[in-house]
Amino acid sequence: MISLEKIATLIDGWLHQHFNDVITLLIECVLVGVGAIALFALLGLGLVWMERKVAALMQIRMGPNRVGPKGIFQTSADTLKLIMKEGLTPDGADKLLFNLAPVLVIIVAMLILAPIAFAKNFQIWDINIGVLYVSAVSSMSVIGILMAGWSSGNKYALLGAMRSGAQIVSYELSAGISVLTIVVLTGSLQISEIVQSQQTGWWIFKGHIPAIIAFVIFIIAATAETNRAPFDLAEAESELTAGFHTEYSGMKFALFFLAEYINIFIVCAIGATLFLGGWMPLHIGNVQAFNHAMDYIPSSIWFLGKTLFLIFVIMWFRWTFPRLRVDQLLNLEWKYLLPISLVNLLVMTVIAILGWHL
Amino acid sequence: MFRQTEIINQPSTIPPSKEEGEYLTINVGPQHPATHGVLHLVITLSGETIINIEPHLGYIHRSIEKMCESLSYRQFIYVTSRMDYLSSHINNHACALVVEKGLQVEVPQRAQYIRVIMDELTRIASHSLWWGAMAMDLGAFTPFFHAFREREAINEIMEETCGARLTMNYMVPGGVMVDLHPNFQQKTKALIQAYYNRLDEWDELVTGNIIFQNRMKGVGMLSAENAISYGCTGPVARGSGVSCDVRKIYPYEIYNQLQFDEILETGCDSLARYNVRLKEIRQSLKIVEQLIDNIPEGEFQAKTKAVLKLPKGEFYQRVETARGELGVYIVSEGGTTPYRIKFRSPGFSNLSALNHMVKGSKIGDLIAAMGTLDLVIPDIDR
Amino acid sequence: MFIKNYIKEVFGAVKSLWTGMRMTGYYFTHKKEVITEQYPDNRATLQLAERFRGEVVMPHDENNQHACTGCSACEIACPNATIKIINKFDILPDGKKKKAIDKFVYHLELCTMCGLCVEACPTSAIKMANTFEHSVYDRRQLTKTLNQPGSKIREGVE
Amino acid sequence: MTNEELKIKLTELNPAATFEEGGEWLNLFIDAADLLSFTKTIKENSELYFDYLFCLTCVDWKTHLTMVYHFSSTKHRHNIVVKVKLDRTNPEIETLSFLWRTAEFHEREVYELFGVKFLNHPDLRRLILTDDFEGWPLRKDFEDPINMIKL
Repeated sequence: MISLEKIATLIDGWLHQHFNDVITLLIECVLVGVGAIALFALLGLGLVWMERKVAALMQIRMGPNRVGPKGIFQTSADTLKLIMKEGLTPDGADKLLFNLAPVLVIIVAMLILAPIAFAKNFQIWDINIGVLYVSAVSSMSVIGILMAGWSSGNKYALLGAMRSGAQIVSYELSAGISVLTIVVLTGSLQISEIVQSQQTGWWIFKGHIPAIIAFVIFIIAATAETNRAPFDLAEAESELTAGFHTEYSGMKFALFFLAEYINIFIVCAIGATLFLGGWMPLHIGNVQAFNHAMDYIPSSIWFLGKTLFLIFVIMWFRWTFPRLRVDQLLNLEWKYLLPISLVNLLVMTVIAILGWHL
Repeated sequence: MFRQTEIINQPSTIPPSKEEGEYLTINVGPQHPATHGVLHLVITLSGETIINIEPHLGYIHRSIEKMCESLSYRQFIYVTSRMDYLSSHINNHACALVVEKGLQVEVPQRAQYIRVIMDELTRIASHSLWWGAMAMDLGAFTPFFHAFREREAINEIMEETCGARLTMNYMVPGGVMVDLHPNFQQKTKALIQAYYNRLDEWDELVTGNIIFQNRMKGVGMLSAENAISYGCTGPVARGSGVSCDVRKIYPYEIYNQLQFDEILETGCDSLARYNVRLKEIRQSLKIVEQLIDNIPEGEFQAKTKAVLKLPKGEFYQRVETARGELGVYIVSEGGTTPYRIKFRSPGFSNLSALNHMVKGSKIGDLIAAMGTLDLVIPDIDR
Repeated sequence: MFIKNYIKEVFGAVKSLWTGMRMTGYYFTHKKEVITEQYPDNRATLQLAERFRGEVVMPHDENNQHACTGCSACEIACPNATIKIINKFDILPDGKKKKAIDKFVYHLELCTMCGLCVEACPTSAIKMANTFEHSVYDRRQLTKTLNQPGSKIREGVE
Repeated sequence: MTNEELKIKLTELNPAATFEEGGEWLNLFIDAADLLSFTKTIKENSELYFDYLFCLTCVDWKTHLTMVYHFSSTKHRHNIVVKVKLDRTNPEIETLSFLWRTAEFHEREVYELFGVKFLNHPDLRRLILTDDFEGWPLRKDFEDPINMIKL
């Protein structure tokens, strides 16, 4: 059976045969970079198409259906259009920051890709503080948004950026704490170990109620962190026209757009890794036949399936709920999510100490 | 004649700015997703808090009042479809009524029934569209499409009978232009049944939603006294507990024979106005249900002269549109065209209360409050 | 007590959100609810209301005859000066002159489809057709002459 | 109250008012100087209680302008029409926007379409037209050769 792990080992082996260590590392870096960018492009196109289809069906429409079968090339055509468009920079804008902001946002999104385990033993960088790294880097994307909003010289953009700043900074907390509940269970920050610890069952199943609560809070916080409806206050279409990217056009706008979807993918991948066992197949107790059948499905499919499911849930939120107001958004965080997740963490620690989770 | 510059005062409502840059001035509109048209609001903000709102109108002012002065009493009705295009039947109805009042024409029973049914269907369609747009203003896109599906069914019924979907021009002085389409009754009955189910769906999707409730509760407060003082009518005033349904108070056509309730809510906030409209849809469905099986046979149009001449005098007719009280004031000099015509449009007065309603609240509240005003800009601009 | 209310509030909120999600979830899984009409593709099956007011036409019968007497009632009834009737005088065999239309000019670009001209017509010579695809590349094409070349008024229509 | 009762009551309040017959509602003409005090009385008098100004407009009679105020009572459900004749060259009248807030917008509209100057109005600027617009469009003698097409 071909798996991503084997391909990676093969390439690695072949390179080691032909080159020395330094050159191998360099070539591997380039390959990973190219791979990451290709994944980005594919994800962006795929997720946008998926979002449009999900939205369309919920809104009793058909969605894209003109370019290619079921309209799957619609997003490629849109990208082409965006590339051809003129990238305007307004006169009143701070030119350097204005052009830097979308790049920064996309770089941040790219960085978080590093510790994610896409399949069994297939990871760009299995850093031993993986979870910490993810939460540290992901909070940097707010800088890009603030930069975009401030440098546009547009009041709508500024308001959107300020909202986004307040929002992401506060939702980092509950997202971090709900991640911490799982870290307490596993006793490790390393992504590969967290996945390994779920071999006997996913945390959402064997972590008792606190894990479920942590999962729900994580999903809510993840939605907020990615600026998705119902927390899309930074964009707030009906209030601030387009929020922080009001002044962006062409490819610069596309970068923001792409970053949004990459961020969704990443937070959902983290969620899948922490709560749904990453690439671990679904096992039910001692039903051997079922477990074997599940093992037969490649680990990358498991990972992607779980991530896509979470992405679908987030899209489902977006196309169902109205937007919160800015003060309600902060109320939700400080009055509900944060206290609940703190208590939840406490309960989880007790569970972990008592060893009920094993 | 005095010069303009003398009378351009500084607006007293804007508090003097403490320092340069203390307040942020934002133009919402004329192109903005939440204004549903070309409304231009100049908002003064302190952070996210609204200090003052100043509407700038006129982007689609077509001077309908002036145009009507050169149109005959048959012709001017069609223009009024273009004022409040979501309740064009009711606008046309008001004009037909005022001309009939002047001519002292007795409208046949059948025509009265048809007119009332059409009015109520228009009201349902208008409130449906409003519901979708309201949810979209608050960031939920899906209800918009659901609302349009429902409205589409009404539009199709209209199209079949009146020959147009939006600007019907179906009412003529003395009755209606053509008789009902043979399918009309059957289709309308099917529509009513479907609508009750749809309304339950709407409640599930939007009304009960905790986010929605929180966005609407306590937002855009308008007390009963202020509602009267600002001349608010329709669901806006009824959400503040002011009884102002023209259909009940000054009944026209056959409204005094019908069983329906005037919806009053005492919440004074956006949620109250929202509830008024949703309940009004149910009342309108009830009215149509009462009438649809009992349309009397007979003429659908009274005999009128080819050239209509209103006697010298003044005529005023008010009707209840989906947005509130529409008044048509005609001053006639005895000729074939009105000497002066004034449309007292509900949206214009309702808009004037906006500043009072949202002062001191957040930008998000402005959208929620403006949405429940159900502004149709051509109605305001005329 | 406070804790109880708090928990109740949270559960109420989650329940209300779930109700909404169930509704959209229903539509997501039921593709038959889709109501999109693929307009240019479904031209063949498109059903238009017969009364739909799309443009003014003057029906001619098989002998290339219409019912327009040229009385200008429609021209007067029109609020936008959409219709312009140019009359001529036919010389009848007995030497009398008879008024007839030379040209019935109809400006589609000015027309608001109010239907007042059809109402006003005493001989039902014009009617509203339910065509709706009026877009052309040159606005001059929107000015139409409704009576066909060589057409005559039908016998017996006064 | 019926029109007759209203007429008696209103004559008491303002003996100078003249009545016009024929309309659906009671029409009365009062003097421009009396407007503010008179409307204040009819708003606050508990028997009359005209708390709702539902229409405010102006008519250009070529020789003079007439301000037309339609009042209604949300308590007693009776209506009156108050009219005030104004000089055409320099029309000036007290604003009612302190009694009825709705008058603020309606008066701005009347101001820019008829050129009636409302004294003490809090914010008398143009509402619909551009600030540099010349002329009063709804007056009968207004001509605009570019935008007005005579049919």
